[in-house]
Amino acid sequence: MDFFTIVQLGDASIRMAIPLLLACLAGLFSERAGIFDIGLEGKMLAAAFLSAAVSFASGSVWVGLLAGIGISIALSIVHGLASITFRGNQLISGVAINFFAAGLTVVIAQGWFAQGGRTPSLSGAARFDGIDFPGALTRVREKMQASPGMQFYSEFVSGHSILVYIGLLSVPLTWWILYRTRFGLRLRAVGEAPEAVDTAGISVVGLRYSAVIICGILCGIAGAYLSTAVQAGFTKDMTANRGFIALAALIFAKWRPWYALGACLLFGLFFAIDNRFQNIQLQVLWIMVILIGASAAMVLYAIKREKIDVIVLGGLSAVLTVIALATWVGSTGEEAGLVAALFETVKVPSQLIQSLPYLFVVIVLAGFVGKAIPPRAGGQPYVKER
Amino acid sequence: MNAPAIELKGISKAFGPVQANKDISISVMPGTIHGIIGENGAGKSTLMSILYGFYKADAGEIYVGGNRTDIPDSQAAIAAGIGMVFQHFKLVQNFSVLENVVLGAEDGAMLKPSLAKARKQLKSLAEEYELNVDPDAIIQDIGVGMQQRVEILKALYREADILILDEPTGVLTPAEADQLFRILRRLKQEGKTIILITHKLREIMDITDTVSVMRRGEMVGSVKTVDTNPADLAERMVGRKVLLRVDKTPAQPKDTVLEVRGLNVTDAQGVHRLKDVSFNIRAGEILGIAGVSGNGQSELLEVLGGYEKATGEILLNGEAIDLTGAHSDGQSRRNRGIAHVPEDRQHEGLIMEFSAWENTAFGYHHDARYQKGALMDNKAILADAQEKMDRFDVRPPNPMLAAKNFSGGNQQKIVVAREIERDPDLLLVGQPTRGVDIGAIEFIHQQIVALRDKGKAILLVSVELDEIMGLSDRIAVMFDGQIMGERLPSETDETELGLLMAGVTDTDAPHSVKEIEDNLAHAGTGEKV
Amino acid sequence: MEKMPKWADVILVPVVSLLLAAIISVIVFWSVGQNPWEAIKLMAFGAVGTSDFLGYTLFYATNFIFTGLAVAVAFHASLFNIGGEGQVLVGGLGAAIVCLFIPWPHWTLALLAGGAAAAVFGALWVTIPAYLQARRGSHIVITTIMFNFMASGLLVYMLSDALRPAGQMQTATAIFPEATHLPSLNDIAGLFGSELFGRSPVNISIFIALLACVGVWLLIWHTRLGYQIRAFGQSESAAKYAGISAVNITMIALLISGALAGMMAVNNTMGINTPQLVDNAAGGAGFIGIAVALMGRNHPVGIIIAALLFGALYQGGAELSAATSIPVQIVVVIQALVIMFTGALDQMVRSPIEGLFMRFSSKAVKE
Amino acid sequence: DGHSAGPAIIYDLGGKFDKSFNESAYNGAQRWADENGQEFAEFEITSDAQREQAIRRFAEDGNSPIVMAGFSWATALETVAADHPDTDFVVIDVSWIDMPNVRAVGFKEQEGSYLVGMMAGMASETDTVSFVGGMDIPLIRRFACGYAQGAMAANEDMTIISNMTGTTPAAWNDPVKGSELALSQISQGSDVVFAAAGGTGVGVLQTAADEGILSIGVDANQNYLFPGQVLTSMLKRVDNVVYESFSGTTDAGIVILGVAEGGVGVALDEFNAELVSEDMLASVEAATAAMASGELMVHDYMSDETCPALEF
Ligand SMILES: Nc1ncnc2c1ncn2[C@@H]1O[C@H](COP(=O)(O)OP(=O)(O)OP(=O)(O)O)[C@@H](O)[C@H]1O
Ligand SMILES: Nc1ncnc2c1ncn2[C@@H]1O[C@H](COP(=O)(O)OP(=O)(O)OP(=O)(O)O)[C@@H](O)[C@H]1O
Ligand SMILES: [Mg+2]
Ligand SMILES: [Mg+2]
Repeated sequence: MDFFTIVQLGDASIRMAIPLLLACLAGLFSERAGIFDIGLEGKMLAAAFLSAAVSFASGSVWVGLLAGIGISIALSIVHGLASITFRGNQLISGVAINFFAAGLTVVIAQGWFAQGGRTPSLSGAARFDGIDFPGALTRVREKMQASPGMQFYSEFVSGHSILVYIGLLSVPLTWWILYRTRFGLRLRAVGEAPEAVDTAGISVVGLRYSAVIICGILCGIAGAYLSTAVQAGFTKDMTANRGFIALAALIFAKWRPWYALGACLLFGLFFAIDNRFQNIQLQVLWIMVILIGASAAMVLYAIKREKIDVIVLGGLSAVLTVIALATWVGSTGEEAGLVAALFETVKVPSQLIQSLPYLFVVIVLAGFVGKAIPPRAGGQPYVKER
Repeated sequence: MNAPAIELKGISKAFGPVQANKDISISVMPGTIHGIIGENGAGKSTLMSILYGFYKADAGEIYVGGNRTDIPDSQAAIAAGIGMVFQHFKLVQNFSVLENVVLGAEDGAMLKPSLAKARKQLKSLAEEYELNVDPDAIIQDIGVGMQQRVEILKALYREADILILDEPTGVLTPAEADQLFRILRRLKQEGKTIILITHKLREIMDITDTVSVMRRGEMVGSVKTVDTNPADLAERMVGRKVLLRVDKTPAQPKDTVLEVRGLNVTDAQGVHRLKDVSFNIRAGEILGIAGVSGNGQSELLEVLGGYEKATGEILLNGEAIDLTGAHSDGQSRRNRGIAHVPEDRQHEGLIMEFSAWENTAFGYHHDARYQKGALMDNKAILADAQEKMDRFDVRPPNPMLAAKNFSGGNQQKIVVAREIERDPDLLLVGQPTRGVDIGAIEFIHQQIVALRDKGKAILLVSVELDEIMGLSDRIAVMFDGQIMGERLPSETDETELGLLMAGVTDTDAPHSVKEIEDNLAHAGTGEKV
Repeated sequence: MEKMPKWADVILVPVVSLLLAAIISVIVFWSVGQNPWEAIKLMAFGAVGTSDFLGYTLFYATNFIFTGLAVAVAFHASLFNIGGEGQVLVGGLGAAIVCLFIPWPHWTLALLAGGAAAAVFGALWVTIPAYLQARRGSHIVITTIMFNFMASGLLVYMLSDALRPAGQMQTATAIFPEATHLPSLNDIAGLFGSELFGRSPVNISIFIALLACVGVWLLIWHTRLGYQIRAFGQSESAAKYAGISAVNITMIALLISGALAGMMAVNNTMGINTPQLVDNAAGGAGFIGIAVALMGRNHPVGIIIAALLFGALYQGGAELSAATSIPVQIVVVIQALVIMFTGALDQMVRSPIEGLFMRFSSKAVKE
Repeated sequence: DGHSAGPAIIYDLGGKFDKSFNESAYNGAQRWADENGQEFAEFEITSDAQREQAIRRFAEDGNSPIVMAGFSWATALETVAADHPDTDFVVIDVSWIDMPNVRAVGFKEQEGSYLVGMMAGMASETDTVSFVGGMDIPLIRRFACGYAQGAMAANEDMTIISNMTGTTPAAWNDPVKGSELALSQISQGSDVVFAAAGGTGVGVLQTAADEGILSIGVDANQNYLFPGQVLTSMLKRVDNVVYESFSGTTDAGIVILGVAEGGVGVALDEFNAELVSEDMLASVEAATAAMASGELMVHDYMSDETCPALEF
């Protein structure tokens, strides 16, 4: 892999990470205040649609961005109503918001533009263009010939849309708000012990609504970024599960802003790899090492524990071992004997590569990559009087 | 004569169908300590929470320093110079002491200046009132006594002139309570007004100037402390003459039923909860475990009840009990003849959403008599429930009602009926009368004694020293996961038990208050003393 | 004292919630320039207007009964299985393998074996999320969502590789052998000379769905396992006290849930007119199951009613979108509203109704 | 109800306005309607379960012919067509149903793809061209394989990068990913990218335009989307098939349309006139002739699931 490829991979990782990052920080504000939000996906989607639609109609992407943020805040307030005011189930409210956005964006888009649930393509001022820093090269083909420093500057540093820089800046900003301001102290407190906040004379409801609204703003930017910066227009379901991955990143980041940046960049890298290296060829030997290694690790973990661990992990490792052996045997042919087959290469199914981010989310959630303790009052409505 | 510091007029408050406060009036003069007593559920906490703006009253007026004051929220109460230390502390567990003190009383949008100011202020308050705490300690790492100090500091930092303390001694040892009372007297000298909620008559007599009695949501009356005595207060509280002792004959212990040897428990956070606990109980005797809550009693019950893993050895009727393997669960324990009235009936003993009849089978749902082929015999359970409820005088005697719809005392009766009626070899009882009225307390105590007299072994855990002294045939005191010593009720007194509860064994004497404090500050958190 | 009578809880509250959802749906129709009354008429006709339409409504309802039961069983254990979609797909894989590779002499045997395979595969697919929830505390909602994506990857891999007959374009299995075809209700009605369900694919598996309802009812309210599931769902700490193993109940409740979702595959693979497994076989039924369970108050009877309603909505919505320019996603919007009002905003509906009952009952007491 | 007994068209899951396959079918129907001043019935399905229901409904309403866009219709059609012997059915992208009332129309996508591949090969300055497919199915591999053969024909040393967007139907509708794939291909040197990916292709074409490389559209003529930046489009005259079927000028039977039959081809119009050199035109013409005469056989991936010019 040459240097430029690495720079590009980094560049693509950032691009893919930004919507995750914004959504992740959105979730951070909400969950730090004790409101779980699996409706990030829906809010992003609604914002993606409305910002594209309004950008198109008004000709100004900034107006579109505001509209996107507006609808996202509106959905946040619905979530707030359900989970703060009416003390409903936060998961169910989130699920409902996701469906609502998925359905309504298409219905409205069809009613508005009659283009099968998408908006027309955006161009010119109706879209966020990349900001080119002074002296930076703009085209991939020019950059390829430039010096490594120039490549780094032009590709990695320059050329992103303004929202990318906003997204990156929101990390230190979030950190600062959370740990250096009165609001941050109260926000963190209300997610841990709302009764302490309440008896200290601060409104729990007010704090939680502000958190939820900040969450809406960030989701709104994330959605607008997808439809007006990455893409030039809205297509149905264009958020493609980023909201859920952002939630996993949030857990991985242990609800901390800088960690969130790291987690989102990692997931961004997964996407970048998936996009770039679709035909991944692996030597059978490596497949065997990976699969049987994972099996062995699971078995080792399980045997010291309980029956259920042995059954589930044992079963899973058996499946992996069978796949490994089947791959091996399958690679033997007329020319290749059993030993030679180990050095044959086989293509990893693209479905598997595409499933990697999801698989990684599961591994993260399983806590094998560090145990995370969520805000103590998270997910629970604050009930003073029954 | 100057205006009362606090005057409440005609306060009423209902929680759904429960009328917690009915037309309550009360007046407290500045610079005095005013006590409020009443049974559990009498509405004391509710009344004070209204004064502190935590709940909104349905009707009534509040006067602070003679001026009519609206207190719609805690912010208004704080502004009116009222501070409150709740029964259950309102602290952010993973914040530092400093952050907890500053929360809600910041000076500006930025945190740094507020924290710096609070640090200075805290130091001077600590000196003034002997309220030493480490401002950078994290709440979850310090003991309850310390946490209580933080709560008091919070109120003082907000310049409260009127300080409400809701059952502050429930979690303290006698010695620790003395220390608290010294602080309160000090505050009184400084001209502060203090309202103290408690149901311990001794404390009222010790420290208060005036006292109000509440019963079933109503104010029975206020008197000067010097004009009353404990028996009089108890009668006002309950509404009839009460027997303050348990009637029982001396125990006739027989063979050893339970033998506990070198029990050790380390929890998920790696804290050593039980340290080499050993004791035994014989048939026909009640062993009482005294101790400030959080010193390992709960873990002991959980281990014996089968839902906490431990190392060591437990023998029931001479046979070992599985402590870690497949048979270390509540189900297996029940099969072995151990019944368990858990400490927390609402979170452990009952499923609040289940009806009373379903709760009758709870834990015993595998019993053969509740089965009909592959299915459960719901009719049999219902009949059984009805019969038990009648016998234990559960009110209302309707088995179809959900558990949540019974009052605390009746809920407890449902649990006790279920467990005692199994005729177990060993009965574990945790806080049997917490939140239960005196009538029901008598009944439950009688049932426990009756079971003992049938020749069963009973392990009683309670934070109420009176209950321990009254019921037990032998008393063991727990401190910091250890058994500090065993005493016979006839040969000990509350002072001695109190010292043991504070971790001071008799050989350590003479002891200093400081030593006790240090011990308690670390009690229950598993740190090395 | 109960705050309100039982009937108000199981009937009045859901009906009011539905009404609210309907009002917002009407606003949505309006906002996209559609006369709501016309739309509702079109949908109603599309749902039950002809014998074919009715049959399709029942066909979809069968799907939703399975997924609704799946969600409900998990809900009773206080677990939110949002992975029905994936479990249906993998269940389909099970049914397809059994039907394609074993020569069945008669459809009854195929039904038994296919149903069992679908259930087992569905359960297997939830095993890892269940295990992670039970042993590692990983949140079941997110893990099952992730497993939905992976299921779709696995299915596409199988359908574009191992299970796709050579030369076939569609990412689908071959059509199952004749002997595995399940008789449609119309075939059965035909025995009595009726054409009741037209050519719709509603088939014998609707009875399996109803049997499953009875089974779930018995399980939840009349067995020890159900008792333990409910106890665990209501109070984890109490369950621990009683010796009910959190790990076991979490695993078992989710495996049953997964098996029920998987069994839906019988209807939408073996039951359809051209029995085969296609790549988007679940068609959102896994998610609709959430709405169905919430609306049906996690009770089989409620689930049957809710499933019929959603079957009608789904079928009527398709007809509506055929007749107008409204995309069929309108059904997703209505589904979201139902979930919102019957699920998350339950208290908003419930409190005023409870208040009314309280006012009435206290008046009655005074008088 | 509202359906007149005229012709009817049913679109596949991608939806009517996918700017591609379905949209092309729609355009044909609309052209017929505009020219004849008549109406037609149409339907977009949203799940596979609706297929049979949709066909049957139109058949029962008396619509004829009923045109279905997409190979996924095959199984459902076989059942319904047998029940409605008097209705004419046309199914596009299916080449194996032999029934007296069904016209099954297949295309030799490999031939059209070969032509655009050749043009790409000639236009490329980096000797690297690329392909973005939608969902990874044999049909799309047929496109890719034809394209690769064409590019190799233009230049033996051509590097061909091929990516598929995904393995689920969502892959038809993921322009974000399409854009990322295009960027990655550009950085691997590609300067002409062919998108056969439905809605995803919009993202590919957009990115190619942003980055100043050439792109190639698919199915419908997409040259107009980015004038001067879309080299050409691989036309698959689905519109013609629909138009002719609606006009009633066709018979039942299996038809495979290649370059010779005008079923597939390249789009040349004012939007790409400046991009297409004389050389290219000449080569395209020569190849077209060679295909028509049978002299040039472009390998069809679907015949044996292998491709001589490209590894999948
Ligand atoms: N938040 C609440 N919601 C509903 N009911 C409540 C609430 N708080 C208290 N109650 C009810 O109000 C009544 C009075 O409770 P309160 O806590 O004031 O009693 P208390 O005198 O402080 O008792 P204790 O000695 O147990 O602290 C009880 O019946 C209780 O169940
Ligand atoms: N959470 C609740 N939900 C519904 N009803 C309740 C609730 N809590 C209390 N009640 C009702 O209020 C009544 C009073 O309850 P409470 O717990 O205050 O009783 P109590 O006066 O403390 O009696 P006891 O001395 O037996 O504990 C009960 O009989 C019960 O019907
Ligand atoms: Mg109280
Ligand atoms: Mg009570």
